[in-house]
Amino acid sequence: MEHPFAITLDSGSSLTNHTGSWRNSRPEYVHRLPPCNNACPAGEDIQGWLADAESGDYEAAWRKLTVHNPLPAVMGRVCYHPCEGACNRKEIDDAVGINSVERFLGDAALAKGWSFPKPAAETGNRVLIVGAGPSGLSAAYHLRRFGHAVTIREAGPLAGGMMRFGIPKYRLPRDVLDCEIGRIVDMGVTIQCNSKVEDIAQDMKAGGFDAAFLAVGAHIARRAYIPAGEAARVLDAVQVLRSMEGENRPLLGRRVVVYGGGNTAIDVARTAKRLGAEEAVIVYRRTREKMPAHDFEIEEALEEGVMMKWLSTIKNVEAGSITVEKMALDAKGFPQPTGEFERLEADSVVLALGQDVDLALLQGVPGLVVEDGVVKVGPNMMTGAPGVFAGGDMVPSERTVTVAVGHGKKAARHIDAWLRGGKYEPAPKHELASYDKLNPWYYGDAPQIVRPMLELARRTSTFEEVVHGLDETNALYEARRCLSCGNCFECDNCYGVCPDNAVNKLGPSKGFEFNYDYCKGCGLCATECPCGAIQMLPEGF
Amino acid sequence: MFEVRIHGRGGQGVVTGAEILSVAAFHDGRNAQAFPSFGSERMGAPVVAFCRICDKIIRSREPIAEPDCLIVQDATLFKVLDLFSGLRPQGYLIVNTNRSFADLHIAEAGLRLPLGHAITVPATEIAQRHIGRPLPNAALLGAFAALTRLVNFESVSRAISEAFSDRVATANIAAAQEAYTLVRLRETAAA
Amino acid sequence: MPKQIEGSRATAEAIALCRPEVICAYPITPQTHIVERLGELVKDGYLANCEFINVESEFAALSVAIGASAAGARAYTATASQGLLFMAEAVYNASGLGLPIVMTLGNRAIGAPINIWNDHSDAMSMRDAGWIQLFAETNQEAVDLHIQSFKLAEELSMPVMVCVDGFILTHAVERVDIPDQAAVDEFLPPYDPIQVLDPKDPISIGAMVGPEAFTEVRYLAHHKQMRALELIPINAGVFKDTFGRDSGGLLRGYRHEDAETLVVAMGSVCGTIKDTIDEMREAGIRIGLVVIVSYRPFPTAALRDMLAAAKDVVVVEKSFAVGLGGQLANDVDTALRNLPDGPNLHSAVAGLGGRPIWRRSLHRLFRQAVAEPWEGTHFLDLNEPVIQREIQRIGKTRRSGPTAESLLRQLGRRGELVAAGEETST
Amino acid sequence: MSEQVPAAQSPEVIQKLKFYQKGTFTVGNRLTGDDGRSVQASLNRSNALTCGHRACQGCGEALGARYALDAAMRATDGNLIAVNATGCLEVFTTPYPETSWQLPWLHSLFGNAAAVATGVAAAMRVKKHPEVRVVAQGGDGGTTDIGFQCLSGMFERNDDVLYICYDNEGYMNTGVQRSSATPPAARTATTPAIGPEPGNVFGTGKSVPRIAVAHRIPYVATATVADLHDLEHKVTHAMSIHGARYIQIDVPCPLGWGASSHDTIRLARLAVESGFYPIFEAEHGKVTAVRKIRRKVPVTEYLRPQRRFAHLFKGEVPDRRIARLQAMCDANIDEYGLIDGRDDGA
Repeated sequence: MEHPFAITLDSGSSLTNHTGSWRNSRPEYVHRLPPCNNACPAGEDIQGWLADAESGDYEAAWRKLTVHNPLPAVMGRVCYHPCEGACNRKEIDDAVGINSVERFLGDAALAKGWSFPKPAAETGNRVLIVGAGPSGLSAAYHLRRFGHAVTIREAGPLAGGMMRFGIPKYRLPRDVLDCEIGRIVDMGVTIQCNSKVEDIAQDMKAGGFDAAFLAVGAHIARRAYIPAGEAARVLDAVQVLRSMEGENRPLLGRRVVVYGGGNTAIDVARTAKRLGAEEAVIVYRRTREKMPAHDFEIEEALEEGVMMKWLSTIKNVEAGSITVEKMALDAKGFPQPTGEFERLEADSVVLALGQDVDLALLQGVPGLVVEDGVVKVGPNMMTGAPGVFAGGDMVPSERTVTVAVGHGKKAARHIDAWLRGGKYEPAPKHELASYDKLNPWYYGDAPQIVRPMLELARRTSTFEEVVHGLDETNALYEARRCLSCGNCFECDNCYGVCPDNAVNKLGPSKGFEFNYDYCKGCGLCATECPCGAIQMLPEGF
Repeated sequence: MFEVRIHGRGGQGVVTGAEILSVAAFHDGRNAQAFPSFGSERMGAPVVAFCRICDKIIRSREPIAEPDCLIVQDATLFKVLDLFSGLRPQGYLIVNTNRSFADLHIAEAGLRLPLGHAITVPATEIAQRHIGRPLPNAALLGAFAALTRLVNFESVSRAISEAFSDRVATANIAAAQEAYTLVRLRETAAA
Repeated sequence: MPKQIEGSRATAEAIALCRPEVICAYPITPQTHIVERLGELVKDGYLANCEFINVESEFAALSVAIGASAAGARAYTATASQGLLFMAEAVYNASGLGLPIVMTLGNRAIGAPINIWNDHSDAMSMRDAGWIQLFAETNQEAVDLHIQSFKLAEELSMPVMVCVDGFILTHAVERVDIPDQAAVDEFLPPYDPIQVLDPKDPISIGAMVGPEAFTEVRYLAHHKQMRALELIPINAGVFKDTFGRDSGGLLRGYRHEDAETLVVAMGSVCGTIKDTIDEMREAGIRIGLVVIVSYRPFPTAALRDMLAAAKDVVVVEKSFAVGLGGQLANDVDTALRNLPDGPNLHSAVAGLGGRPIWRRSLHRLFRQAVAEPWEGTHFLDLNEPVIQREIQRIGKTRRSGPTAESLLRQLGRRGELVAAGEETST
Repeated sequence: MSEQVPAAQSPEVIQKLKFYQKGTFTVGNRLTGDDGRSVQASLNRSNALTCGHRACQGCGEALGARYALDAAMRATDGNLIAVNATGCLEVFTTPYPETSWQLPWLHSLFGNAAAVATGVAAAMRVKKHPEVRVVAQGGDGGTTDIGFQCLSGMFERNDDVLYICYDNEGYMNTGVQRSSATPPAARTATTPAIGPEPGNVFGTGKSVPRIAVAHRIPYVATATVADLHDLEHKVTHAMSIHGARYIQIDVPCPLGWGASSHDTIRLARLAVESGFYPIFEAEHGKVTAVRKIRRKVPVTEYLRPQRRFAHLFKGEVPDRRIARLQAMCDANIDEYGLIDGRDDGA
């Protein structure tokens, strides 16, 4: 159409006006480190596998999960899930139930019989692993994936270590444990039980191993001197929990006192309840706040009727009773004796004061250093002795299954690199996607699904699993509560809120790109990005 | 050129009267121009309307200052205005009243005109009888036709029938007819 | 077909024959009868496919027409006086956007003091708004100019204002020949816009134009009006061929060929002037008239040719620019500019606010112009004694109060004000 | 958990689904099904207002205009004509020789957009194009002040026009002067923050949406750039109705309000969450729906980031007028019932 001059203009002709020149700061898409991933001792890509779970692809989710951790069904039950503690979602309502989704995936894998792939090629290297606990199994799994031949030697009668002998059945059913160990064995890992390593150097040479990973659990209970009459019945937690696995169960009596404040003390007290004790009393010298045991476990124990006696130490044990002294916290928060005493009826006293590792097998290994009961290792988990690595309870760190699994993975990577004559360099970490980087407005409110609990009555009288799993729908629901902290999930906000249409949408799973020809750098996209995946940077000159 | 000035009050159909008169002249094949004294007069206020009738094309747009005929629809106006202003010596005067010029104190004004050029018509009474409302204009036009012979009565009645709807038209024509006959009878009586 | 009909009704029926598609109506005396009749014609279905919109102001009336026209509809509205001022902003906008709207202006004075009677102040207030302005001499011409205006407006894509004297023409009942539909349809093709709002071919109309292009836009508007100077006579010719009547055009003369004195005027007063001229001719005075039909564009060249030979030119107009004088006189002056020993120009202002223009007054005026010419602007039938008294009064007292009311007090009722005009003429 | 992946119609469908995209928060909102999905998330949105316009960084009006017109374009299948009042929107979109509009667009004057739109709608009727619909748009000045008479006339005649007012609470185009939509205490160029009563006066206020409701026109709504889904729903609904319709959209102006360009949407959100800008719908003279406050905030949270209110926070003691503004918000909350419980976004 012939237009009158100037007063009439052709549609969309302003495209020739590149307003990008107005910009003094530019938006850029970034990836930030989700706090859950950051907090996971096993180094799982939690956000990654949640994203797969969200779209209902559970196998993909499980495979992404098991890249870092071969024991999801176990972890989904016994992990103290620091990921949830770090989860940004708890600032909005409750943390995402990561642990329960992990368990859901683990159980799904067991039900569907998903298995790990065998290595593509064998490297010919042979690695000896001492101890079939979580760190040993984890190391074996990862080394196997690298294609190394792995032999685990386990002193005990069955594989699993503390997972079997330290954690009660009601928290970890044994069939679950057996299946997940079996899946590792199926990769071609050899486990020799009842075969204690007495001299690591000797056995390596004898077996022709190129490297070794020491993963012995802390099975030796610490004792503390308590004056006791001979009729008095004093046991230790390790004994009690291990004997739960055998034929003849420990005789604890009607009134059981547990001495200590860790998770083990809780396990024992709850076990005692299940064995029929009328009273299970935990005696601890500090306050509840100071207790090392996890809060939710203390809660569950209290719900089950376990009693707590804070600020008390056991002074004396006689037949049928004990004497405790009241303590008081001093200015620095340390407990000090008060001189007040009290008698408690007790048929038995179980000491849960911590455990040590049996380091006998390390005798005379050149270069290997032991300090207050644990082995010194470098950042690559290698001891002073070349080719000899160590992890789990043997090295200084928190003693949990998750930490152990993490050590196993980490050690395996370094062992692999060492065997190839190289050095393993972990990828640099992204900036942390902390809560202040998010725009939480965009997240709909959705409380965490509380995992259905066994009603208390049954829980305390049997060893059935206490905490049950999620079904498919609520696992999906739970997974979808993930905020995708620090990583674009294609919500289209940036595409929508740009006043200059300067965001190009590239299509499904391709994300977006900025059109710097028109972007004026107002920063709306960054402010309105729910997950903090856009960053404003000053324009260079 | 014959110029008519019609005086009355708002609501008495003064303007319509001038318009009908012009239409009647149009039907007689003459040129005519009717226009009101342009104002925003409301009901009751004095109103003037004009009508020119001519065989040539009418071009002038000035008001009519020297009418050949004066039609007064409301005799009470004599008290307020100099209605006779500019009335030509040979002109005509038609006053709507049932009283005499003397009663209206305008006798000598009437006498200044040629004999028989000044007449009174009880147009309101006639209108009341036929139309049922005091709308004297049709009757006065009938009288005008009879007095001046400038327009045929047929043209007047046709113009009235075009101005009003059937029933109202018939009534107005009847009123015009009565006034027309009345004036004619008086003439024959006088003659 | 000839009818004895009121000017407004005749105009309305002519507009209906032009098949407008959108009519915007807002009442203001004296144009009301036109839109009332059009409303009737739309409602009774005689004027089909037409949107008759009762708007809430003149500003809206022309604005609705602007929207309709930009969207491709043939749009019409009418106004007068204050109404034109209230729509002033839109008046400029319609021409700036080049929208072929036709508007009737029932010419009326502008207050204060408020005055509903006829003069040309309203048309003059918009003479520079970029519209074509045509003045009708009779109701027949009012009818004919409307029909020509739609054609002209749409050919140029420019709005046209048809100026019809309020009351004098709009309320006068006289003989008018209303053309038949077939002839009008033959003369006036359907509206074919040069640009239109169409989702299939989106454009932006009404952009903001800066110093870099504004002068050119204005120049092109002027160029359009210059084209109108050619088109208007051509259309008048085609009109005559179709309807057998001389009507419109830029300007026309009456007994002007041998005239020593030429009167220049616009609108209905030309009829009275023609009668006056005939009377003076009989007295042997060589006088004639030039009737301006197209005030915008102003036919400068054509007018110069007609006036060049005269000794005296008397401009009679119904408005004036306070502090300067008659606008028409100034425009005529422009036409005479640089004319070697051109005629003497005499400017007279008459008929303001409905003041009757008497033949006798015109006789006096024309004779005086030749015999004893005046300086500046002459006000026809000005009531000198009243003016003198009022000027004195204002001089005496600080708080002199409103002049208009004071004048009315002096003259008693307004009826006598009209009479005052009559006195001076008799 | 009823939501399934909608049948593959548009490419967006196969994008990852996130639980919290349900409800009306992010632009994507992909779990609501293809048709219910936001126009702005669509790859083939019309961009009726396209790139290259000269609006300020973070302009709320540019955003609101694209939101509204794109929604109207989808609702009318592209058969849309826009009429624009003079103002920022007109100036920054169509400076010769470029226009940013990609639909037929007409600018006439400051105060006549409603009437011009009436004319366009009338033309569409006589031209027998019932499918072509008309939107008139203007700022608060062109709507609530100078264009008010034409607007009211258009309402009263119930002309088939959707009038959209982009309310940025002042004459921003001319340099931030006060309009009848400027809130009390706000500083503008004509209500400077000086003297005993700094900023705008506490007048009686003028709610054009409620005046529109008083006309009993078929549809009236307020909306905000902070709630895209609500806005698009309202525009779409409005286009499904014939007759006079009015939507007033809160569009923060970084320049006029003295706020950061990246806070435009945040401020609009706070205006809603504080009760400062009630979001409601009315049909035929009756209020039919209100948008509940999701997480109520004190008015100070809304005022503080805006320099036009800075003078309220200068003194040691909190300015008494803050309490009056809070009272205004509370009155809105009561009047419209803006609070009951929290929205779970599902």
